[in-house]
Amino acid sequence: MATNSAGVEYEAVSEPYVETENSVDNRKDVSDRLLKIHNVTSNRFWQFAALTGLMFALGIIGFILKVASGFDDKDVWGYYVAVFAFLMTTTAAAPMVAIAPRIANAHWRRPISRAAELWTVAGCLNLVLYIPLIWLLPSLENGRRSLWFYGQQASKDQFWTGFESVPAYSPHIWATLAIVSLVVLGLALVWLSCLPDFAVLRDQGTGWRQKWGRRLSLGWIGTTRQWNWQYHRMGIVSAFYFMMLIFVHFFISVEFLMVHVPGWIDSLYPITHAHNALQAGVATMMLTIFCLRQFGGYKDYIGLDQFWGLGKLLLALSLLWFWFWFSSFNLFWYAKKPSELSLLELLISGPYKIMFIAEFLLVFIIPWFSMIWNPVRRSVWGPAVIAVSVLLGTLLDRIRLYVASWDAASRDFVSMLEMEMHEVPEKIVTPAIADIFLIVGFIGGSIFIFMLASRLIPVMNIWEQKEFLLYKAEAQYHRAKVLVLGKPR
Amino acid sequence: MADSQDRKWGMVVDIDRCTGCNGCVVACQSENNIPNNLEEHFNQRRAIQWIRIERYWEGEYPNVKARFIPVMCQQCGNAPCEPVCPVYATYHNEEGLNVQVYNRCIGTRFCANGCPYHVRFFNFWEPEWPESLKNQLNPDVTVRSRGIMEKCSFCVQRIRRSTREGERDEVQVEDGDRAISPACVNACPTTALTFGDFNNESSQVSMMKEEAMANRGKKEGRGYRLLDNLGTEANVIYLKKVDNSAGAVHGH
Amino acid sequence: MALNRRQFLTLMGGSAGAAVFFQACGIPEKELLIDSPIEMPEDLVTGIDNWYATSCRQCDTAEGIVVRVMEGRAKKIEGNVDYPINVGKHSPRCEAGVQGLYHPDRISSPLVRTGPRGSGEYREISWEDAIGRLTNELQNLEASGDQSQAVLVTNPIGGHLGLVADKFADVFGARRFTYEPLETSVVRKALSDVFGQNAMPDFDIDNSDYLLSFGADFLSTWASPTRYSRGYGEFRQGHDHRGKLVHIDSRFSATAANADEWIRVNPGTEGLFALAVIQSIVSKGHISDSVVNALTGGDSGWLSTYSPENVSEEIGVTPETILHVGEDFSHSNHALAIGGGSAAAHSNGYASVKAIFSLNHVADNVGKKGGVILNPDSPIGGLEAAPSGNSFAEFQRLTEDMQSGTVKVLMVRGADLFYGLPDTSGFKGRSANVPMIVSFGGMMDDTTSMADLILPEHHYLEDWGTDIPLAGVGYELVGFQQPVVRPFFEDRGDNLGTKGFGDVLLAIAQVMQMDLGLNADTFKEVIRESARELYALRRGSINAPTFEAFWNGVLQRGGWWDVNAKGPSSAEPDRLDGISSPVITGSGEFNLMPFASASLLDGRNASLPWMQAMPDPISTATWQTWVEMNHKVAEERGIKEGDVVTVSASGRSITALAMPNPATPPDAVSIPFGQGHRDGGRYSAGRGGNLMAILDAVHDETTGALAWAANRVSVTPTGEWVRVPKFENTVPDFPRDEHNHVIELTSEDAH
Amino acid sequence: MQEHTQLSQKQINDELLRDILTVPKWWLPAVVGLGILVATGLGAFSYMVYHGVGVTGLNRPVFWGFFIANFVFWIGISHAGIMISAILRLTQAEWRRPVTRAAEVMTVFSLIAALHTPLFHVGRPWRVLYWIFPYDFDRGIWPNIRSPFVWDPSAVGTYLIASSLFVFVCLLPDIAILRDRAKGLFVKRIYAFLCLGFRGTPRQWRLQTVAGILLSALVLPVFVSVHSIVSWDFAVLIGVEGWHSTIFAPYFIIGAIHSGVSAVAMLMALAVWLYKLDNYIKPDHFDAIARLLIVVATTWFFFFFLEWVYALYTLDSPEIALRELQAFQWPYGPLFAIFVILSFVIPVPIWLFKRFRRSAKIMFWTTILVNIGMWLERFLIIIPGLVRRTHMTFDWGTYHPSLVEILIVVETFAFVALGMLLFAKVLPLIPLFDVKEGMVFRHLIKVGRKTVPASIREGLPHHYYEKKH
Repeated sequence: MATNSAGVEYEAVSEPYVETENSVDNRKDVSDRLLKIHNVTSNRFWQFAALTGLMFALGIIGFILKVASGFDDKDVWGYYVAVFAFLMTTTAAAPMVAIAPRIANAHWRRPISRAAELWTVAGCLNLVLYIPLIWLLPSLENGRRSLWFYGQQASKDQFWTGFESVPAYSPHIWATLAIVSLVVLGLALVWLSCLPDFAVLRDQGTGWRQKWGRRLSLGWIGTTRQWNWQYHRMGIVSAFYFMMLIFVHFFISVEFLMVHVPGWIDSLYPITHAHNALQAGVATMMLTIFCLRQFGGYKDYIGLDQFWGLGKLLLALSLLWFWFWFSSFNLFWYAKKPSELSLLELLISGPYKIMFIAEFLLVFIIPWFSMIWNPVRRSVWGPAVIAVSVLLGTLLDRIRLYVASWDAASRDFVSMLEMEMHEVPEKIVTPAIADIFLIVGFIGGSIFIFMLASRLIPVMNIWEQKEFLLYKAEAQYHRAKVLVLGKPR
Repeated sequence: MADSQDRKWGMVVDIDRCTGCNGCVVACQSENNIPNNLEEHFNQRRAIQWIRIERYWEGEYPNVKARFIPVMCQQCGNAPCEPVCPVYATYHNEEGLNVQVYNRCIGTRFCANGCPYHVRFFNFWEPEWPESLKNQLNPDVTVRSRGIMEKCSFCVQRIRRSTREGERDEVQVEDGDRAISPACVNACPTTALTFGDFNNESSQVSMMKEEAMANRGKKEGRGYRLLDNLGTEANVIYLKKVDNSAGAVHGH
Repeated sequence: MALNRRQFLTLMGGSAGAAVFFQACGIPEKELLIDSPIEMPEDLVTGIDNWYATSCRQCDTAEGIVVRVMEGRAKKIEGNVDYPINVGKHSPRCEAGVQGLYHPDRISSPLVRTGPRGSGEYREISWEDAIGRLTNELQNLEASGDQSQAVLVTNPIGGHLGLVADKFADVFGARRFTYEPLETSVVRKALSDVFGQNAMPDFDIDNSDYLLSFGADFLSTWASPTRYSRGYGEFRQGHDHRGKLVHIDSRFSATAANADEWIRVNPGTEGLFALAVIQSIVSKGHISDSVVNALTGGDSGWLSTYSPENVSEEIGVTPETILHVGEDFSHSNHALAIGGGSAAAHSNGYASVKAIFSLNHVADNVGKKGGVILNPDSPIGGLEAAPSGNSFAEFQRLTEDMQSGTVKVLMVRGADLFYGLPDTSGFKGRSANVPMIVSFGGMMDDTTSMADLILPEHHYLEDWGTDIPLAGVGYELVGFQQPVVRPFFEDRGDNLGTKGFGDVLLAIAQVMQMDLGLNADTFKEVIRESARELYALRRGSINAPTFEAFWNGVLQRGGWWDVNAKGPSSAEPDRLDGISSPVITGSGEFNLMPFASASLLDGRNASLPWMQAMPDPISTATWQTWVEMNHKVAEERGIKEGDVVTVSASGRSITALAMPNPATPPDAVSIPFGQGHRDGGRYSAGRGGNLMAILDAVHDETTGALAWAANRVSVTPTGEWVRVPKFENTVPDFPRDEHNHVIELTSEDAH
Repeated sequence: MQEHTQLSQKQINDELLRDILTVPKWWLPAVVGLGILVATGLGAFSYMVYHGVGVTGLNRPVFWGFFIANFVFWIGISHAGIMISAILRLTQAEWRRPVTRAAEVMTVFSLIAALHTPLFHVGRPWRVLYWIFPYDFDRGIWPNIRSPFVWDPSAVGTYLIASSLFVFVCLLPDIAILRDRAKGLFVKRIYAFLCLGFRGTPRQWRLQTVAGILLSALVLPVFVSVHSIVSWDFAVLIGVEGWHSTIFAPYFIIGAIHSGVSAVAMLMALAVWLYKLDNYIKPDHFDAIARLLIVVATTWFFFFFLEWVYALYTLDSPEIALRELQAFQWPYGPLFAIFVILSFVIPVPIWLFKRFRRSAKIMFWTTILVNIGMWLERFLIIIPGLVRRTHMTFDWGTYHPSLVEILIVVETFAFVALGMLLFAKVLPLIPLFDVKEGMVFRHLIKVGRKTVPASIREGLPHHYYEKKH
């Protein structure tokens, strides 16, 4: 026990911060050790990869079946869009776990940032999934409500009638642009952050890894100038990725959800959608680092600190989830506008009630009431289990919303022009075999791609680890040794 | 009130009969002790008229029309003004009326903002009458002090009195009785206003509502509720105006 | 305890700063007690109320009303369900009766002038004294043998009050005038010529299916609006066939607003329009020759000069309009034509109105369902409906007499001459030569405040009376008016307070030993006596064993009527003459379209706050005199709503508030009568402008009535602005409802 | 980092207690001036209570005006305290230390200011008792808990109590120091009483720290609920176009943080200027708070944008009419332009430059602009909606504030300023113990050729102390 002059007590740190079997401070050792782990590929890995590959194959079959079924009746496509949205909220959001703490200079991110960025590779799948949707997206010509204000039904004396010059297919154009650029930015992000590590592969790697390392490292030799550029570029690309992510969710939530349900005017929803994504992204990362720690051999590098950090994030996010949900639900329920009541029935109290309750439990109750305990946050299994529940909940959420609204859109009693649903579909849309294929397949597919990518790209960010060694020191404080962390400005 | 539980008061307003003569307005003022609206009250936009005639223009000279619609408290079944009152000054009574408890009201004016029909009025000033004019004040109706909300009550004092006297004399107050009808209804020279009990199928309003709402949208079904899309479940049914001017441009 | 609680609440009430203040200024205790909301005030038993039937005097149609009386105070007025004219309905004006009764500025005792005329300095005197003074004057005249120098001017009063007044006048030999600001004499004469009746017939709007109205704002102010409105309601939705209302007018009146079609014609050409319609129908031959002959006096040749093609120019409509009106009119089963108002207020008024009403002969609806129902004569001999007022020409002559000093005593009752007579008459100035002006006004008005002697009369809710309706219901009807409350000023004793006009006349007659031949010395007795005549008829609404029972029955039901005693079922058409084009004076750029304010009428209700505060149907304006003008024109002239403008007609001018709207014809402005009282109680004195005053003296050729719609005026902004007091809220444009969200319309073919 | 100056504890005490133990000459005039303004405001209020709400510019249908706008504004400002001291404390942002106290005190005073106006604006202020307290005056009926106006007082009340406690707990060590240094027995006594016998024993420190952390964690939900509820005062109503928008709760909160944090930055600048605290509030702090502001402002702007997008998305003619009114028509159009420019367009680009971020003067002015803008924002949310550009065009209204309203609004500002001044006179506006702690934690690490500021890491996970295998 030590007490500083201000009187605050301090426990001394008995061990260095990075907990490895035999603690090292040497940067070379770090890269060596990490490369070693990176280079070996266990059989278990290949078995699992094969499994996911198989799932992926199923997914492709489902995909073909869907496309074959044609684009006319929307309700068939509900599950398809749900899968698309789900991947958008998990794989596309995971990189935020690397970006956000990096901006905030949080050191605990270092061991997991690469894994987070790596998920962007799976973004290619989202792009593939998106292509058929271009044909499904209703055009503005039938006067549907839209972000692009192609307001045929709006009265002429309104100040924004100028917007009527918006082409009828602008949603399609914007959607494509947004999603393509998101994927591109993601790939750029992961490549950029890999440059120094590729250089390490080039210098210390062997075989094909070395070859690719040479190709991809773009002559990185680690001059000061290169490092400065590195920081700048990463900052810019991350910022853009973040903004694009928000935009894409804003976009999806409107063009793929609201336009299909008359009277669904919920200005908070894009935020909720994006927020769900962050939550699911964190959960994804929890699961990822859990696997990396348990099966990936990174036990020494992925400490409880990471789970703790993510746990705290998830705690806050799940509370936010409730708040967002309540903010809109409360208003709909309180005001009792028919249009909004029918909306509530469609999404919450109606046929999809069970799904909603399950989701409520999985996404809010379970995470919140377990994460509130520090012991759970600071464990390895706790966060992993909760991550599964959150991911499950998110999947349910996506299915509930998208299937329900696409079902509603396909009904004849609903016209795009109306502000109110007079009837609500009375029963749930049961998934076809192709839908199940899709769900299983594309989730598996993303994992598959992630795993393959992780063979070339180190899932542990070598240079950030090394950099960290610079920023931590141990200080003597009175009788205690304490850890001092530097925060570069 | 033995039988009051199963009564639901409502009104049917036939806009096609209304000539905008303001008879209802004055009748209401005299029945409900509404303070004299002096010139300054109008200028401050604080004049109080529990029932008002709204006049809407259509077209330009020479093909011009003025449309009149009497608007009073719609006695919503699902009233936006009720849940927001912090002190229960406005509540839904067992006869489907939206009643205002003056002595509870503290004047937050929350309800007035909630009302999409703007039929709630606030006493910005202490109401004043010359001594002699006070002789006219209706003893059945409270004189509202300043700082509180007031609004059309479907002349609840008449409903109460006639019910009470009905019980006393053991007679049922029958439908369309002038003793129970609000002042505006009795006054209206063109019988544009009809008042009655929606829960009693045989009452005139029920039948008019039935007939009017039965085939909504069609030409013969003239019934509609004001701003119905808000889901206020108003207890005032309006019957559409019929426009048969040559070359009428409006209408559905 | 109370004080503690009060302090407690105020201090705890979050406004400690103000608490001290309350202590000082004393918020009433009740403010601070929180009462039980379980007991709604409406649940409290407040005593027993009685409803007494009587008849209303707020406007010329004495509607039957019932007055709610609690503890000796009149609380509420509603229509009398039994009364045939307005079966249970009533006009907004009726309601305000109670305000007249309890008006703070009523005169509570006879007054004699102490200061110069118009100074408003008066001294209370006893009734004996007052009546003494008047009788002195009259006796002097009597002594000098020039009784004709006494003049009795009243508003149009029928029934027994009229009877008493007339008898008094002619027994004494005084000159008797009847004054009404907006004269009905034109219409009355035309009607009597067209239908051979002095009283107005009843118009069965209820059952008509095509109503053609000319200038008459019959839904708001003209003749018997409540009765017509009642009919209108049925006319619209009472039957399976919805009637069509076409309104021909030079102004967008409340009636025009409710019409299916408003056909705007140039001022004074309504009659031409009617004549053209007749011509078109005649030329098409949809009409029996007998009627044609009767109307045209043998040869219908001259009529062709009024063919639509020839006159449409002057009327300002297309010939097609006239033709299609003619078509509809002649093809509907129950076509009806009524007219008056501004149509009658022109130099060609008489001819116009005659042509208009003759349309009913063309439609052959006289005495038929949905047509013109003629009235029988009064059941009681000598008891007549109120006569139409003397024409403006006659009053001009009267002023000349005043000038020449041959008017010594001017007795005025219910006629506001100083307010109503246009300045051209020179009445105001010449009144100086009248040594004694006596007013019977119960409240100060422009005339009463000029009187030397004021004998305040009862409010009509305190007084007796009867009424033979001006616009009858097609069968015999006598309305009875009874005091529903004791005189408000009775606590001032017998010698002060107010007395009924009839009683005062009778008293004077007694003092002067005049025999009015009414064998009764109170007005109530007079009425009772003639009620005996009714009783003697042994028929009608009340059959009673004894006269007392009959009398009570009559008072209970507010009148006596006999639905079987109908009027004649037909009338001979009268010959029509050509219609000269109207004389329009003044050099202004706008035709002045005056109209009777819906609430104040010609100004008689101006003292009542409810009437002042009642929004005008079209402009929703209150408390002021406004000028309706077309908003495009106003824009051109840079006039916006609320601009104070000077309206000047041939030299004289008033100021009023501009009130642009989309409906006023570009070449016209319309201004309501009724404001601009010099004196008339706190609510009307010095408010707005008196339109009557600036009218130029144009007469109707035939009757000499004032053609009040025949002026041209100029409108010039003064540069000031005041907000127009109106209930309609402040909007950039006029309230419109383009998408029919508020008032939904179903469009439907006319037939 | 260049501003890194280690100050001795004595120096800290001396500098930070200087203005408490001595009177600066500008102090009295300032207090008197503000006092006059407050008195005027209260006078206006009494006048209003005596004559009725008629003396305001309110009318039908504009039943709420300046008062409510002002209420929302002050509630917004009050969010600064918790934002700064609770959230930054939990996230262990070092730069918060000198700022926390000022922020929390401002929270308390602005909450009181906020509570003024709803009380003032009701029709019968002497009856608000049974609105605010769920006690039924033997009337058999309790307040209507369905009404946001009942949620409001409870939430705001809780918030007020919690943040006052928070301030007090954080004050204890400093009061103790004052007790030790105060001259005059009486003053000593008072401080002695106030510091609850704090002597700086380890146990007292531990309790004080734990209490602080607990309070900041517990107050967070309140922090969120307060402004959500305030926003629901509007959003639950379907009667007013443009209010019934689901985004209102988050939108109001982020807006509140925007204006609140700006207000704190303004306070910091003022403190530097008035109390010469350059040693404690460094360009670094402005830099940090400005970066926080950039994030907050941008998020807020995004929410604002969303609200608009969805308003137009409805294609509902009243909604469109309302937006037209807000953005393009007199008088709201110009105000709207000013609001957007002042609260976002001007400040955020300025803050993007490090040079400006680090200048107290520029931060002072930009943050003032922000708060003018945010006041207008509240005004522009409330009034244009209330003038009811609905289908019932007959009732479209207007609103002009009366002098009384303006005076009372001014009073609230004067009140907060006065409160801060008086507080600063008797208690330190900068937490001594916190600053000292910061000094203790502060370290430097050499990375290559440059030194990086570092700090001792608090609250390490316990497993670091377990022995491994």
